[in-house]
Amino acid sequence: MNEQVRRMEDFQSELMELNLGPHHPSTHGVFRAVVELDGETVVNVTPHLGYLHRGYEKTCENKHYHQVIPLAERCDYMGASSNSLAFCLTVEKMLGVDVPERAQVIRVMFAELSRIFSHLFWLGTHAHDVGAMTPLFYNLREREEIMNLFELSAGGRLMPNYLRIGGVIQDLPEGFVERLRAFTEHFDRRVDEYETLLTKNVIYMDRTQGIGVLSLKDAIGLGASGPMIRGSGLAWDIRKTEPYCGYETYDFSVAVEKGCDAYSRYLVRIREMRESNRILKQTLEKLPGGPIRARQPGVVFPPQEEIYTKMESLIHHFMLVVEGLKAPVGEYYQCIESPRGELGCYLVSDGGPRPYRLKWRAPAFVNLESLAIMARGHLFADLIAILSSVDIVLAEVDR
Amino acid sequence: MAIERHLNDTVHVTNLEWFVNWSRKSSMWPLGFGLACCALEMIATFVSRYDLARFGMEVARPSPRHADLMIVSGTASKKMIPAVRRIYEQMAEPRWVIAMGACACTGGIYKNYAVVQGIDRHLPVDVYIPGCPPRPEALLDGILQLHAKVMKEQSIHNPRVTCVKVAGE
Amino acid sequence: MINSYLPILVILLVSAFIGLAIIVLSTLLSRKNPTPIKLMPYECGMDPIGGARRRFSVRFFIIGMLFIVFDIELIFMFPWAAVYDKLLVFGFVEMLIFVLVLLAGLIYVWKKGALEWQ
Amino acid sequence: MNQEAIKDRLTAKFGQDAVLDTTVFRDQLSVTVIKDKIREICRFLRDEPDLFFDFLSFVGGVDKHPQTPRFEIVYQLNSSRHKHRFRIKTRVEETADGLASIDSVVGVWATADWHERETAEMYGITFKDHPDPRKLLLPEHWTVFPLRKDFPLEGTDDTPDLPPQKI
Repeated sequence: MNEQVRRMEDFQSELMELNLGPHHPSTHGVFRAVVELDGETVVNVTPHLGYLHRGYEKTCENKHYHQVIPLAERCDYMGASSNSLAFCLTVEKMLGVDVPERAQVIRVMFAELSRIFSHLFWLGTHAHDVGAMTPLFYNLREREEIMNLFELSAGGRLMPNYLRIGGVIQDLPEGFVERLRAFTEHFDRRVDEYETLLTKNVIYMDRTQGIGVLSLKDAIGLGASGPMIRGSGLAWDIRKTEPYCGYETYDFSVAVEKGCDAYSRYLVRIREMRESNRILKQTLEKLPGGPIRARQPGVVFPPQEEIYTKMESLIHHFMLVVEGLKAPVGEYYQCIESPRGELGCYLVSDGGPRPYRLKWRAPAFVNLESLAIMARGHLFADLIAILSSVDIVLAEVDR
Repeated sequence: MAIERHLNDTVHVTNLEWFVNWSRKSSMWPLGFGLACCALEMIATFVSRYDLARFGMEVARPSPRHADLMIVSGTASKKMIPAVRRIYEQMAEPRWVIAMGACACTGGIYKNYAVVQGIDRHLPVDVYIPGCPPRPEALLDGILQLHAKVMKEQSIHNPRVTCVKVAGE
Repeated sequence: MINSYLPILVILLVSAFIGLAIIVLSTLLSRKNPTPIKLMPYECGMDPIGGARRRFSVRFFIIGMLFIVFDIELIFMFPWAAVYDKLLVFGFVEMLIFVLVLLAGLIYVWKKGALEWQ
Repeated sequence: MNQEAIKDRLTAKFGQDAVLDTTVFRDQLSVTVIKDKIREICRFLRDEPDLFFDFLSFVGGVDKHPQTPRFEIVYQLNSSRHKHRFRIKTRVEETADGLASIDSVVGVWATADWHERETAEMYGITFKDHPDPRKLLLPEHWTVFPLRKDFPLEGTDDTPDLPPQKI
C-alpha cells in the first residue's frame, strides 16, 4: 500500500498555502503566518506581524518619563511588573537614583510574582494547544490568587502599575505578607499537580519531544533568549550574569536543559516556577523596614502624606507632574530577565522631560524569528505546539 | 424573520417575540476574539472564578459562523481592522458587538497613527465597557445590560439589520 | 404480527419528523441576508488563498477510509450491547469473532504503514 | 574584558579613522564607527576569539533630526561566552531622494533580519542586500515612516484606517 501511495504521490502533490490567520484560536493573539503545506507536512512558514502594532515607541517619545510606566506595562501584559521594572531601572541608572533596600526587595517580589504569573498562563494555553484541557483550569486558579495579591497591593489585577521611578508607589498593605507566605507554601504542591498531569504523560511527551528542535548555535545566531536558549543548553540568565535589584544576594539556580526541543522548554519553565517560588520565600524573610521611595526632589515623587503637610513637597510634586523630570543628556541600555528572555530598554535622552528615543528590545519578538527553522518538516499540528512553546505575547512582538 | 409576513401583529406575536428574545439572550455564544490585554480579563471571566457559563456563554466559538456575540477585547490596530470588519460581516444574524476596554471604545491610551480610535467607526457597537482592562465584573455587567437590551428588541416587527459601517464615517 | 413491527415504524417516523422539522424550521424562521463577503469562505479574517477545489494528498483519503471502517465496527456494537444479557455466550463469541476479524485488518494496515504519514 | 580594551582592539584593527567618536555615559561606552566598513567590523567583533560577540541584542535606529547626518543605527552586542556587552553606532546620511542606505548585517547575525526590516520601515533606511526587505509591522499600503521626528504622533491622512478599496 505504501509503495503505491508513494508512486501516485510523485506526480501530483503541489504545495497548499494555508492562512494561520490573525483570528485563530491557537495563535495566542493576532499573529498571522502563511504556511506552505505539502499534504500535512509544513514546507515553509512566513510570519506576518503588525496586527497589534500600537505605536508604543512613538507614543513613549511624547510622554513624560513617569507617564511611560503604564505604557510599558501594557507592552507585555502577561508579566506587567517586570516591564515597568526594566524601564524604571534604566531611568534610575541614567539619573543616578539609588533605590532604598525595602523597595528593591518589593520589586524582586513583584518581578518573581509576574514570572510565575506569566509561566502559569503559558502552561495553561500551551497544554490546551497540545490537547490537554485540564491544566488551563488548574493554572488559572493559581493566577487568580496572584491577581488577588496584585490587587491587594496596587489595585490593578492584571497590570498593577505599582512601580515608580525611584521605588514603588505605596507600602505593602498589612495582609499582603501573610497572604504571600500562604501562597508560597502551597504553590510547590500545585506545581507537583501540574507535573503529574503532563511531565510523565506519554501523549504529551510524544507531542513535544523531538519537536521544534533549536540547536544552541541557531539559538544564539537568532538571538533567542530566556527559556528558549536555556532549553537549548546555555545556562544564561541575566539575573545571574548581570544582577540587578539585589539578585546576587538571593540563592537560586538557573534551570537549563540540553534537549533543545519543546519538551525541554516546558521543563525549564516548570523549574523556573519553582525557583521563583524559592526567591519569593527568601524575599519574605529578608524584607527590611525603611522608606519605599528614594528622596530626590525634582526627580522622584515625594511621599504621598507629605504633600498635604509640607509646602516644598507639594511644590516638588506639582513641578514633577507638570514639567516632568530632566534627564541628563546621554544613552543607556539596561536589560532584565523577563519571563520570556532578555527584555532590554535602550533610552536616549536629550535633556528634555521626554525620552528622546526609547528602543524596546522585546524578547518575544526575537524568539519568534526561530519559528520558521523549528517548524520546517514537522506536521501542521506540531507547528501549533512549537508556536505555543515559544511563548509569544503579541503586544510585545508588535509593540 | 420570514414568518412575520403571515402573523401581522396579533397578540401571540408579542409572546412569540418574548420567546424568541428569551431564547437568543440565554444562549448567546461569544466569538473567541481576543486582541490584547483585555483578552486576558475576558478569559478570566470565562474560567471558574467568574464563570460566564452561568449565562450559557461558556462556548467561545472560534469561527464567526457559529457565534452571535463579538466581544472586541483589546486594541484594534489599523492593520487588523479589515480583518475585524470581515469577521463581523461573516457572522450570522442576529449578531451583537461589545466593545470591551478603553482601546476598543475610543482608542484608549494609544492616541496615535497606528490605532483605530474606537471600534464604532467600523462596527455598530451595542455595549461599551470602559476600563483598561475592565474587571471581569464590569464585563459581566456589560453582558447583562446586553441581555436586557436583547429582551427589549422587537425581533419580529422590525428585526434589526446590522451591517459594517462605510469606512471611517 | 403487525404490532410487533409497530415500534420500529414509530421510531422511523419520529426520527424523520425531528430531522425534517429542524431543517424546515431553520430555513423558515432564519433571516436571509447574504452579502457577498458573508458568502466568502472564512479564512481567519484574511482573503482566502487558492480555491477549495484542489488536488489533495492521497493519504487524507486513506485515513478517511480507515476511520469509516472502524467507526462502523463500533456502531454494530451498540445494538449488541443493548441486548447483551439475552444473547448469553453465543452473542459474546459472535461479537468476539467480529472484533478479531477487524483486529486482523488493523494489524495489516499497521504493518503496511498506512497509519504513518510519510 | 572592559569596554576600553575592546575599543582599543577595534582601533588597532581598523585604524584610527574607522572609529569616529566615543561617548561614555554611566559606565557604558558607545563607539561610532564609519558606515562603509560596518560589515567587516561586525564580522571582526563576532569572530575575534577573545571578543566573541556572537549575540546581537538589537539593531535600532535613532532620528537625530536637526543634526546631519540624520540617522543613527545602533548595534547592541553581547557575548554568550565572555558575558560582556558592547554598543557600536553608525551615522547614516539621508540622501537627496530621501533614501538613506547601509549594508545589512544579516550575514553576520541571523537575528538582524527582523530588526533591520522594522528599522527600515520605521525610518526609511534601506539595508543593502537584505534577504527579505518586506514591511514587517506596518500595513502594506502605507508609505510613511512613523518614527521620524517630523511625523506627527496622530498620523497624517495617508495613514488611513482601511486599505484603498479594491472594487
